[in-house]
Amino acid sequence: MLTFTIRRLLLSIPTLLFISLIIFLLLQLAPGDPMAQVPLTVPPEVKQKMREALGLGEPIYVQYYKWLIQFFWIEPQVAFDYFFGTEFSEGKQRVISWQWRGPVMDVVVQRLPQTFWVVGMAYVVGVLISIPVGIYSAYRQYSVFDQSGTFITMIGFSVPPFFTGPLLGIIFAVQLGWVPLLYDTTHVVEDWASFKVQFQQMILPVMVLALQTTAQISRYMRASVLDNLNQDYVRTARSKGLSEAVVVMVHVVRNSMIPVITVIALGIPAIFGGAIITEVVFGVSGIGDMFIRALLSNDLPTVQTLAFIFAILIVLFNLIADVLYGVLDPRIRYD
Amino acid sequence: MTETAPDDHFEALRDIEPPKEPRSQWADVWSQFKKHKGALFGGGFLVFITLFVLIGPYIWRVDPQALPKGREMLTLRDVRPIFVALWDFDAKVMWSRPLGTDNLGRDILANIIAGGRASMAVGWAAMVLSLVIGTGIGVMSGYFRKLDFWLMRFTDLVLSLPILPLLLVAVVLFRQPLRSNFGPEMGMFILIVGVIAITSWMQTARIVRGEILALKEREFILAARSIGTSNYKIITRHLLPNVISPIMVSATLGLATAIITESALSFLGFGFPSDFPTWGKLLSDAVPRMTEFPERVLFPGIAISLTVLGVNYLGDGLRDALDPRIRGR
Amino acid sequence: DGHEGERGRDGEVRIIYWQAPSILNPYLSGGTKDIESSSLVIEPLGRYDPDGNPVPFLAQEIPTVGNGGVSEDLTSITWKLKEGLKWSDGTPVTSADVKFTAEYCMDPEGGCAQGAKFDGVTSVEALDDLTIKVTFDQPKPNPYGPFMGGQSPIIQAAQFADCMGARAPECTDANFGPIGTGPFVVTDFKPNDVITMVANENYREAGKPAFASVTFKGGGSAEASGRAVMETGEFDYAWNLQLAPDVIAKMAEGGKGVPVSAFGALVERLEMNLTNPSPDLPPETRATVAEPHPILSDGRVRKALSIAIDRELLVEVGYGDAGRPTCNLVPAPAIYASDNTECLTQDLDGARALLDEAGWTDTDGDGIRDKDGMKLSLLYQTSTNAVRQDFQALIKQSWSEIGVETELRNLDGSVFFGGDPGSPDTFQKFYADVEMYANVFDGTDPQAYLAAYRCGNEPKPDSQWQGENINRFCDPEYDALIDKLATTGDLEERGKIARKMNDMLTKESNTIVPLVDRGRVSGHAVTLGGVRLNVFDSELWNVADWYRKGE
Amino acid sequence: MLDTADAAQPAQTIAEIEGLRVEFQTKDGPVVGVKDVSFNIKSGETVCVVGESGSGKSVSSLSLMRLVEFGGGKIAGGRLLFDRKDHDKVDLADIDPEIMRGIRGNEIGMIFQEPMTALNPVFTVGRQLTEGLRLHRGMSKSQANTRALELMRQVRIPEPERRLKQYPHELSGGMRQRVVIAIALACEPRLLIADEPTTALDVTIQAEILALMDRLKRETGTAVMFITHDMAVVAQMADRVVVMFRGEKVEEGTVEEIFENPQHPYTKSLLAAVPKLGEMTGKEYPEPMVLMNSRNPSAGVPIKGTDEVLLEVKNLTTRFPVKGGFFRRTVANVHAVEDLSFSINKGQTLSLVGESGCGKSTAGRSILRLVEPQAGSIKVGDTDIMALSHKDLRDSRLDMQMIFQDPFASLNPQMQLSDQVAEPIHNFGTLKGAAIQQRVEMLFDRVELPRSFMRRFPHELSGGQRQRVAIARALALNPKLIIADEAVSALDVSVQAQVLNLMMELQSELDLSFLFISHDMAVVERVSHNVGVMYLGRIVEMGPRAAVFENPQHPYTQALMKAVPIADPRKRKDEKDLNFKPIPSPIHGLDYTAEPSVYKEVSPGHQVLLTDSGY
Ligand SMILES: Nc1ncnc2c1ncn2[C@@H]1O[C@H](COP(=O)(O)OP(=O)(O)OP(=O)(O)O)[C@@H](O)[C@H]1O
Ligand SMILES: Nc1ncnc2c1ncn2[C@@H]1O[C@H](COP(=O)(O)OP(=O)(O)OP(=O)(O)O)[C@@H](O)[C@H]1O
Ligand SMILES: [Mg+2]
Ligand SMILES: [Mg+2]
Repeated sequence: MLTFTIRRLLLSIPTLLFISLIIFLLLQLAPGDPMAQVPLTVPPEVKQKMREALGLGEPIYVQYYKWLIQFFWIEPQVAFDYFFGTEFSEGKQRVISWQWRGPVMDVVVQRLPQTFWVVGMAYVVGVLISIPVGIYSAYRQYSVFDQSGTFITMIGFSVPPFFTGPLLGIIFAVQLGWVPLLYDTTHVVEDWASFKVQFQQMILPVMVLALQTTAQISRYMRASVLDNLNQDYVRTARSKGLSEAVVVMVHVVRNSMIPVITVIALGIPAIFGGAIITEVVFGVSGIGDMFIRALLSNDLPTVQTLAFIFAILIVLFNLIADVLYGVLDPRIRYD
Repeated sequence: MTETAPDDHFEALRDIEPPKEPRSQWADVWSQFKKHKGALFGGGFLVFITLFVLIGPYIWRVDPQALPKGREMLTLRDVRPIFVALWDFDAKVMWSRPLGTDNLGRDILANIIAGGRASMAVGWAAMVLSLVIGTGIGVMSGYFRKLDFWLMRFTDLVLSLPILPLLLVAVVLFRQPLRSNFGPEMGMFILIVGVIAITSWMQTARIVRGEILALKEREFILAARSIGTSNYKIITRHLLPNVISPIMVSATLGLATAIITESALSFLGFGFPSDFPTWGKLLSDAVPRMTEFPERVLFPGIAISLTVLGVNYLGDGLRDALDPRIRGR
Repeated sequence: DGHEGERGRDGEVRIIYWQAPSILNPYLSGGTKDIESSSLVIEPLGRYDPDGNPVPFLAQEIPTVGNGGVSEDLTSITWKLKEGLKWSDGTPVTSADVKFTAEYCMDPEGGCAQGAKFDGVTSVEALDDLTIKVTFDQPKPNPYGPFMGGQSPIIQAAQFADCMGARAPECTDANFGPIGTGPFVVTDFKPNDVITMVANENYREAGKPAFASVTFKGGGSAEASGRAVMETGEFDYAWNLQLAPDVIAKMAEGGKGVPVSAFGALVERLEMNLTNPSPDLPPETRATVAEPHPILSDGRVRKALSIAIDRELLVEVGYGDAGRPTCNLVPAPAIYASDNTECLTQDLDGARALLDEAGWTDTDGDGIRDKDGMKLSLLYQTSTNAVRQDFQALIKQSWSEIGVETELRNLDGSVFFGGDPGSPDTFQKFYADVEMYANVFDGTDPQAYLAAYRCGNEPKPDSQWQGENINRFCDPEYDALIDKLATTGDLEERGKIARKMNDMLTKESNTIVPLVDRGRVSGHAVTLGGVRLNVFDSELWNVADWYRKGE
Repeated sequence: MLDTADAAQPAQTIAEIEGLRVEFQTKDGPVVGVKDVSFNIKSGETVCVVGESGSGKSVSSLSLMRLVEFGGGKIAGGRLLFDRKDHDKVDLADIDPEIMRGIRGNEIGMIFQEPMTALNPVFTVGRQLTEGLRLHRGMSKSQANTRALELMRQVRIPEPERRLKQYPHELSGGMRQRVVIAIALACEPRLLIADEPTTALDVTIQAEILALMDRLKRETGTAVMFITHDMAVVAQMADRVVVMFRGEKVEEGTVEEIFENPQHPYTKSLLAAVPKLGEMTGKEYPEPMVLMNSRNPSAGVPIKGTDEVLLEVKNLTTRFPVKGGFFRRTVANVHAVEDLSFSINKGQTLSLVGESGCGKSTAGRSILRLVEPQAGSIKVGDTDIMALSHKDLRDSRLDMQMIFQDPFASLNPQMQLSDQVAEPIHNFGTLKGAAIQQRVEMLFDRVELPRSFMRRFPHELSGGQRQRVAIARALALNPKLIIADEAVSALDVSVQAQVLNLMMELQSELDLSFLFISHDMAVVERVSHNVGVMYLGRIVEMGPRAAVFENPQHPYTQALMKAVPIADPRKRKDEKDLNFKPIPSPIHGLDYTAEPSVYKEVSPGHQVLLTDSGY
């Protein structure tokens, strides 16, 4: 198990390097120019100077090498310094955004909480709803509950968030005025009233995102439980005289969770991507929103860094999913 | 069962011949499929919407891009759908514009049809392309052991790419060159179809590979090899027909994601040029006027949702119908 | 109501910019959002008011030739700071800070975004603690480049001392929270997201600002920010509501806020290419003066194209109250605006007649005019943007009525305006027949703006396709006027010359076909008082005067 | 066995099934699983229920547990009377589900067929074993553990303490089945239902499990309802026998009555179809069986074959690499086939027997080079198979064909049968045009399938019919050698007999040679000229069938012969005779060098391995 984990960890290094190269090369092809936002009144010589100040002129491999060093060597040092008060990174060049001329990572760190709150909460809510729904629909296959559950999850599956988002926004924020239209990132929860405000502003984005999660996971759960309900060991459990509740909730669910847990783990990075739309629609200033804006203003270092952070998340959660699989299923032995 | 008392000893041991006429598996699949109401609806709706967007322009012969001449625009724009007159007697409605017009006086029905054409074309093309890539890679790596390691590493790698972000990046990057080479519409079509396909074949590849690996161990493949069937024939005659079910299921999933992805790109403003409507684009263009003209958001939104819903239900039904375990029941 | 009172009496004001500020140092970013957000914190010596008149801010008065602040030969300007000015950290503001600001931006390695403001400056001297003298390399009839307007505010020397040149971007703390003299002080800056500020205790005017704190939110869309102010009341001020007029009108029905608009000199125009962009030409001569345009070189055609357009309709569809039809390149300020109204009424017949006269007739009956076997067919490009595409559709429609075929093309803004000499799709390369965009001049003086159309200033391969004479306009008479304007100090006279130049480009030659004088629409809550929308400077220029109206 | 039950106590009826009818709701309307079945079970006796696949055995037993409902069935009629220990008789057919749960696992225990899947893979053996105890007996955790340990000892699992903490996949099939038995016995049920508990197991393990159950029954006096389709097992286990046929009971009687004087024609034909070990004693050559209907004229005619050597295999070695460690390098090898030498004459059959995993299939596949052998030589006639290039190898398939174990898996489910049979002809282009069709028709006739089946798809056929299609396909190219890998193992006895007869008829007619791979000694005895007994990749004993069966020399062969149940109630095995060691692992490190196989010839052609085989 340990060898397996270490092996996978080490394998992920070339994978990540390769991904970073792909992302980097892709971005280098960009025809856009970070200067496009500068007003037309600014003369070309000035623009040229600004461009040079951004380090645009250097050869590709130098830029890539610099970026690698900055991302893999200097940024971790900064994090280390932050936590332990050391000064390893003192005076070293970090990954700098072309938009705000400051370290990209600082802003990423600033924004991650928003994303985690909304996206994470949506995921948790989605998982908490979907698992019981999945179990019950499988247990009562083709019952009214199952049929309607299937229908609702199908809808959740099919209706895109960029449709539900604005629609719900208009209904609940503009027409009814129950919730704010825009997410306030500065809001601090300190008492009941402010908690209520926080709840109100989170509910729409969370529900829109959770709808998708619920739909997907409950379908997986249903299929998985159905698969297991037909297994021989369930019959054995019943022949012992166990009650249905124990048979289903202990024997079946435990087995059904194995594939579903990995689906859940694998889904986490995907929803960061999916959150881009939700964040844009509801004005949540998370990393998805950051990504879109960086892309629109040709802020290549930020785009690069964020794309790469997404890649790291995916690789990481893939690894977690694999390891979890081994932990949950005694039959899997990695050596 | 019409079983006479088995006094003839041999009769007692005879196999009961199947009473039915020979039926291919597909007949069974169809009869199972028919029972899935949702799938029938889904498939039906998909056919309907496809015909709607294909034939629509020949029936509803209004040019989606046509603007009213000159000052007529002021009277012909912002027409409401005809049914609004049911509750709002003052609404500006016109029989010649059953679903109303947009802020420039373009006909909404014609736009929905044209938008549907684009969305469906992208969906189908991307789905087919991604299936071809996915099946190809899946079959190669499942069947040829030597390729397996590298192809699967490659698949894993692509799977680790952050898809939506890269999709956006790719659209931004390649939009211009492709548009200048193939024209704004065709270039964008190639780009979006290509980008969606290139980023969505991996699941198909994995599933197909898994199926092929399992099938390869089945004795009929061994049997085929032992009777001297060539690799090519094993793949085309024995393997591919047997992986058709997972491929069809991932086809439906692929169609649904492709439609949604295209709409999402258009919604975020990374899609087709503005004079080339797609459902996603119509939707996002209409969002600012949502309170005043909710229909402009609802029509494309519902069109997308229903199509995807239909496709998903179709996939669900296909999965049930194609799964021999379920079909046996 | 709360006009008067102690500082901070009105609590919080909430501002939303749908383009989020990413930095508070305008010298490192040219973006309007950044310049305007920083104007809450740092201030220039003088600003322009909503009418385009200069008003002193940190300076005691605006120097002119009249009051002796500007030398007779127009080569130097001397500013005097108000007395007793303090930075928000309590230290005094001195001429050293002003001098430092100039050095900061003029550092060759800094990549200063406002370098243009300091064009031609040879020296900046601190004569005493309060006096600064700026010297130019040649006479400057408009010497109000440096330290005037939101783009060149004064920064604190102490804070930015270590941030010169290449190190400028590294001073994140300073760039995100400059110490200033403005009404507010940054407490927290989240790039591309939110800025929180509190009232500056050391602000020079007592009882101002009325608000104790500012929440400056960035992000969302123009539409969402409009709703947030006018429909849900979540915010007090929404910047630049680039929305269709009907949408804004509908939002205003929400009753929580009102739209306000103002007009400057931002003109949406069509540029006619006077050179041949045909792809058949070799790259050295394509779209250069060596190859005159086969169709558009004829002024009659250009005129026909201009008068065929229904500008009223364009405004109605695209801008509503936020735009007005114009025939001028320079529609404001008043002394520079020509009384040119000829193009305002659509005249299809006139246009047809002009084309007939120019020899373009429809010989083959396909509805498209032709001449010598060549079709009257134009490629019309612009950047990708909803209103622009609506305009393209409308104009295409009008032109089709006079027998002109139009192919539309829209290009991504970042490419179109990106200026990459390698890309065929920049507006400078002009590989099209007609293109549309908007442009404006800085401040209130159009001299540099009009000087762009000098012979030889056109983008061409030799100049790496840089240059502002987009149309490749060339008229010796016009060049003479440019030179004359550069040496004329008298305002009346300057106005006359400028109007003449404007007419030469528009009315007389139709090289530039102005369409709409674009105003700006912003929205503010009904309870927010003191807003005076300003298009010549930062919209938030007078935020110190804002207050909460009593209900 | 009645005589071992407590004589003082008159046998008391524990369960009575009266007119049971079970229906299933399927998409083609209701299906009757059991039509009308009545029988009873008395305490301390073993009632064997026999019948072919699908005759309703499992459904009857599941009804008794009221578990059919969970499979979509419904008890549509009849009564299931059960005598509860401390209560009166109850009718299980309409009892409250709550009470039923108290009976299940407590008063009726059940053992299922598939030991591989009957246990929950994610819980430890201990946990699954104690679950019932804690529920029904209200035991504390430690009490339950003590009892579990006791049970594990009772079913003779080695190292019971350690096993309790292991997961099912860490146990071998035999051990798992013991655990299932232990679970069923946990609460000392009055009735034990065993649904084909040994069908999936090797002979040796089967023998042990059967002996174990017999002993437990005697020790605890539990009534046993034993379901099987194997008449030999019935003969070993039963006190009374119930014969079922297509959902109905057709005959019932004591085991002796049934075997010696069957009444119903079905029972008769069933018994006739069962190959009995020892039946062929004294005969030199194999001969087709005499089935109840003598439509086969060749029955009883010995098949002599020729002396001409067709296949000669020398020192065949096949190993599979085991990858592992950090760099996924080969760290060990599975020595699946180790130094194997044998030859087959034209028109004769060589059988390879042995337990699961001993390398029989690998040997068969290596000969066709469907897996690549490491070393050795294979000669078919004059061709050296090992030396062939890939293309020539393909051509060599003209001479060698294979029939596989699983008739459901060896046909492509998506192709029509005629196409599948014609496929080898197409592949090699041996025939063209209409001749192909004629040949296929001829082959269908040859394997006695109606021509109307040619357009059918595999899923429309029964197992026996499919196997005949597979044989037809193997015959399509007129091969000289057919490798039959467990070709009849998956079939019901009656069908098995027909297929075996068919194969033998074809052999005598076409002079085919067979390499017959099987684990069923009785079948092997029936069909072979020569027999090779395999153990751990090697042939431990080989020679003419009579020599090996009547005079086994190698200890493993001897043990194997003892383990085989005989379909004769008077030849019951005793637990004492059984003595099996678990098979050692065939996985050896890279540095392991296998010793060459050295044989001693005990009589002409009869060779016994001298090298240490690991047994
Ligand atoms: N869940 C079910 N749904 C429909 N029909 C069923 C179901 N279970 C059993 N049957 C039918 O009931 C009949 C009896 O099946 P049963 O399982 O009892 O056979 P069996 O004698 O145990 O066979 P085997 O030896 O293969 O286990 C068969 O015809 C079968 O098709
Ligand atoms: N492809 C393979 N890769 C690795 N090991 C294999 C492979 N095929 C077979 N083995 C191993 O080789 C050994 C012999 O297997 P084989 O299938 O020949 O046994 P068998 O005698 O046919 O068993 P059974 O009666 O169960 O079919 C077993 O230990 C098996 O696990
Ligand atoms: Mg059964
Ligand atoms: Mg085998």
